[in-house]
Amino acid sequence: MSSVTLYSVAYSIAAILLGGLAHLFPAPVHGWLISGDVVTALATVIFAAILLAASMLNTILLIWYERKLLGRFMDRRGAMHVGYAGLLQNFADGLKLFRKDTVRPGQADPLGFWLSPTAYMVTSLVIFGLLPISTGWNGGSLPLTLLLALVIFSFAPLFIFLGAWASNNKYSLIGGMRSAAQMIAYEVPILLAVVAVVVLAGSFDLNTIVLEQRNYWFWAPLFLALIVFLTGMLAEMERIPFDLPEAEAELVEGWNTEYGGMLFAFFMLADYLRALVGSILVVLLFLGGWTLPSYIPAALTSFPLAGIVWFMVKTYLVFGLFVWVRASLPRIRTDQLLRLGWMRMVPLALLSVILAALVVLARCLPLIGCVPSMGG
Amino acid sequence: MDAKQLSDGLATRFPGKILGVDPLDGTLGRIRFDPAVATDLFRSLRDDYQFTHLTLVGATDWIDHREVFYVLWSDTDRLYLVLSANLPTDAPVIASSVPIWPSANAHEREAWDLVGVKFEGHPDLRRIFMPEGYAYHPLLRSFKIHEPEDLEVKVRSD
Amino acid sequence: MTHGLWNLRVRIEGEIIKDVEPEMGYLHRGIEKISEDRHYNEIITLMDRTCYVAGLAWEHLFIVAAEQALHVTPPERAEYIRVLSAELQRIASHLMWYSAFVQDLGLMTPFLYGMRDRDLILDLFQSYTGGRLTYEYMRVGGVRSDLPLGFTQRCRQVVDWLMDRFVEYDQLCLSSTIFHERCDGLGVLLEPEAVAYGVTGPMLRSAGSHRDLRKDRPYSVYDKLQFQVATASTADVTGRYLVRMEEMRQSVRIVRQCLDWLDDHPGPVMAEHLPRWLGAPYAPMGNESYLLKRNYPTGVGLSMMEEPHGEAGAYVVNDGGEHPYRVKFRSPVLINIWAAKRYLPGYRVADIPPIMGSVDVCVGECDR
Amino acid sequence: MSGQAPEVPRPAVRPQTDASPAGDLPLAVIGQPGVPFVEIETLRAREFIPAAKEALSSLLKEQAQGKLIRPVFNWAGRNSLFPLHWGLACCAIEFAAAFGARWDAERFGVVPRSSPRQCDLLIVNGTVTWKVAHKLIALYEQMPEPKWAIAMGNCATGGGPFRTAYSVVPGVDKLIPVDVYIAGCPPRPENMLDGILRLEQLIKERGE
Repeated sequence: MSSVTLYSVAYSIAAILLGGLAHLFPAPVHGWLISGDVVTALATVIFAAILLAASMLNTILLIWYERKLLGRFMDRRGAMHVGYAGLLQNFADGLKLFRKDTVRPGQADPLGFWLSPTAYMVTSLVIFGLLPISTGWNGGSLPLTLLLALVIFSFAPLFIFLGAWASNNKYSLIGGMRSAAQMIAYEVPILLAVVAVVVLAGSFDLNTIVLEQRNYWFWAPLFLALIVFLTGMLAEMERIPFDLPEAEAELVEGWNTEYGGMLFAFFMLADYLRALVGSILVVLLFLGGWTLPSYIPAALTSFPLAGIVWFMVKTYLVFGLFVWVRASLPRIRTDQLLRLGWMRMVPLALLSVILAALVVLARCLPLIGCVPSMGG
Repeated sequence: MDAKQLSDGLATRFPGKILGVDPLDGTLGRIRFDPAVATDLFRSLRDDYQFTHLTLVGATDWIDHREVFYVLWSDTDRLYLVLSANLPTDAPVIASSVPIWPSANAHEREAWDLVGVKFEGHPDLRRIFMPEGYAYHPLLRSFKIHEPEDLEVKVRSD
Repeated sequence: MTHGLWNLRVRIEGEIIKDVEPEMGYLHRGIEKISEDRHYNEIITLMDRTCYVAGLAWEHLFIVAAEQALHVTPPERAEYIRVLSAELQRIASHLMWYSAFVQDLGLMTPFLYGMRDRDLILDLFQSYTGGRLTYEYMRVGGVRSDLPLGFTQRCRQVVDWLMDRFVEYDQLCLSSTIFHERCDGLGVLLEPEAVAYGVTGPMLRSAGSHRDLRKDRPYSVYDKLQFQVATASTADVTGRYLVRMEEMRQSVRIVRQCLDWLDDHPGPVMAEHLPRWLGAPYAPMGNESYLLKRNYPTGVGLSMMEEPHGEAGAYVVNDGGEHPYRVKFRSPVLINIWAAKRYLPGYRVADIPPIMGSVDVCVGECDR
Repeated sequence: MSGQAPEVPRPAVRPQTDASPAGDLPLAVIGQPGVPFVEIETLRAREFIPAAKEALSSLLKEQAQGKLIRPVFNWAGRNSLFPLHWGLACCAIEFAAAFGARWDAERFGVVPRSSPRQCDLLIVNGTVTWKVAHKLIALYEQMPEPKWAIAMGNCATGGGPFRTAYSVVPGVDKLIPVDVYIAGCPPRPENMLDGILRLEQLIKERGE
């Protein structure tokens, strides 16, 4: 399965479709249809559609997983009656929100009101498209995938603030400002934690980072960075204990108070998509991606699509950790959150960068023997 | 301290203004006083007799007059004391006790809202339960409650 | 949740609260007015709805005032059952408070744990009153019916289970750093101010005061029971949490003593010499003319009690008719909210939920 | 079969068909480095098109009769009712208990939301006073269509024990249209869940 990539599958499908379609047309059109450019274009569209379907399916599954898990933490069962074990519950929710009216308040700014949920959704989808779930998941590997993903990840406060401002509601505005302050504050420690990983792996390419972890996963030397990254991701996802932009007790629903119907569904889906992306990043950067330690029997790692399966298992476990945190911690206050971010997380992240540098140095010490690094 | 002692003490301070003492189970008794001396009496009770805690202010409409009653608590003696004053129906006005016991604020607003007793010197004597602009004082005996008939609702949304 | 409908107008500068103005009355149902039109025993129906998280405590409050106004003495067993009910109700009310309070802090799981354990107490109530929230159990002169068979056994099991759960609650809250970050030093109301503003109940006791009417002025049979007054010295949100938690443990202690007494002392639960219109279960022989007596001696009843939210009071004027002439209640919640003018300014907007959550607002009794 | 040598085993995309490929049509052979070769047996396109047309027109006809998409949305709408998270009086406590561990209304997809924009269902759980009446109407009007209302408990249904009081609305149906009334003072959590399930049944029958 090494060289069957997702893109090649998409390409095959495009070729089948176009090949079939081409017979209906006379020669010049026929020839144009089966030419490389058209097939490549269609293959790209199909590739994107597969990614979209995968991301949406995973997001909805993630919501279901959270609801069931949260229910178990709370001594109850969560969604049960729609579909088997409530599996269809979130599809019902989505369809219902799709059908509902979308009310724009009279004083709200139309452009910002419509644009921000859409842009929030689209940017979150783009990040998912960038991440390698397994070998050959995405078409090619850019040299700076990680950086690009994080850059797009940090667009979110902009759109949230835009949407909050445009909906012309005081609770939305306060929620939006809190959200922007929180996300911007926690981007610094996240980036520093990522720097530690990059120093160790010697590359910004996620594929290379995963390959570098074939001997040992990075959580062991970079435990500090992992903690910083997890905390920062919690803040970026706005989940308890950092969900104060949506603090129900004081701010109704926070920045999406005025959003209903499909726009609300967009916000909701994008939130969980970001949670998925966050969990995937944790797995990629610290937990060895789709690789497994060598003492795992080969039968468990060599079946078809084993990489994707193990990757998703790890991702859902990481997300389960987030759910566990959500079930057991109260939310903290804005000033405490910012103090935690700047005074604790940033120094810890810097420390972890230094640790990573020391590890690299130790690898190159002549006493131990210089282990050449693959990346860089 | 018993009721006799207290009322004698008060009577010497406010001659002719203490109108009587009734026994009341579980309390020191009920002292009736002349509303003219309300502020001085309250201050004296708080400062000289350590009734630091005003528990309750309420009013009753007795058709020919309205009665205001106060329930006080003495933290040192662990005792309740009930004060009551009769006000004429046409001018139900008494001095406010808020300057002496801040806790009277909400109680007095409630008494104004429901029974229509005016407290002079209250910092913010508005209705508390009924909406502003409501025309009646519902706990007056002249205000009758009845089974609602079919009503047509017109709600102004603002 | 229990906070219900009330409005807090806050004037802020940045995130700092400058002034607050509580606005009430959204649930004003005219209970005092309706009571003037009702029979004494019919008012009990309204009492359950006045404070819907502490129905039996308010029934007890009104019944004691009414008995005083009507000159009726209940049998001792009924008093014990009332105290037992009031203490179980205190636990249930505090559990409801706990659920709502932790939800304000953003803790989701303990909310469900609190509701789950509260349901066990409501099951106990259901077994002898038939209702979950609204019981209509107490009567002038006693209680409606005796406890069912095997009740004391079940009740002991439930309180044993609850004692274990209290430990779990403390672990979920007190061992969390974030909980202390959110609660310590907030909403401080020192004892002299609290007294001046009329604040009572756990809020006053969290400021170091030992004032508890069950000790200071024992009503019913509280003078025969052993318990301690829970206090704290911090006068803040954490202090109120600690006081309520300790009160639940003390209530369990009282419940156990009541159960022991009730096991050993069977007897009637209604006063015997009651006129029929007060719901006497049977007529004393040779006393039929007594039953027809409509004009009861007039009187005034005042009862003040330590209700779960604070000191509640009932002032009942009996002018000789079947209906009380005037019923006036003191709601501790109204005054405790009112004092927000004193204890809220100076803190941040995000501190409002924990501080107001620690007050234990029940709008039903506040607005009546 | 093309002349270029495949580098990897072919993916199984060959349609299983007995009929030989139409001789007059060339096989589509497309290749690109790095992408495995595929060879395609053509669909019998000229037979496919009329069938597709017929299927499409029948689908459109069904859709016009409201048989196709609408039941799906109806199913979705009735299985995901988000009530507004607001409490009025006693019934609000039982409303909260219904979301507790023992009854767990989330089993039926009922999740309370705080903002009326995201709700489908207004559960009036308690006594409505005249002071709060216009706020109730405003909340109901802020909810986007389609929306439903449940009057929970006797107070919301007809004033309950406070019917004679001067400040109480004798029945919330004087203010907003109500779909389901739940009796009880307060209704037990089971009754509330029953009311919601009945509303689901109602939505199914009305075909909204």
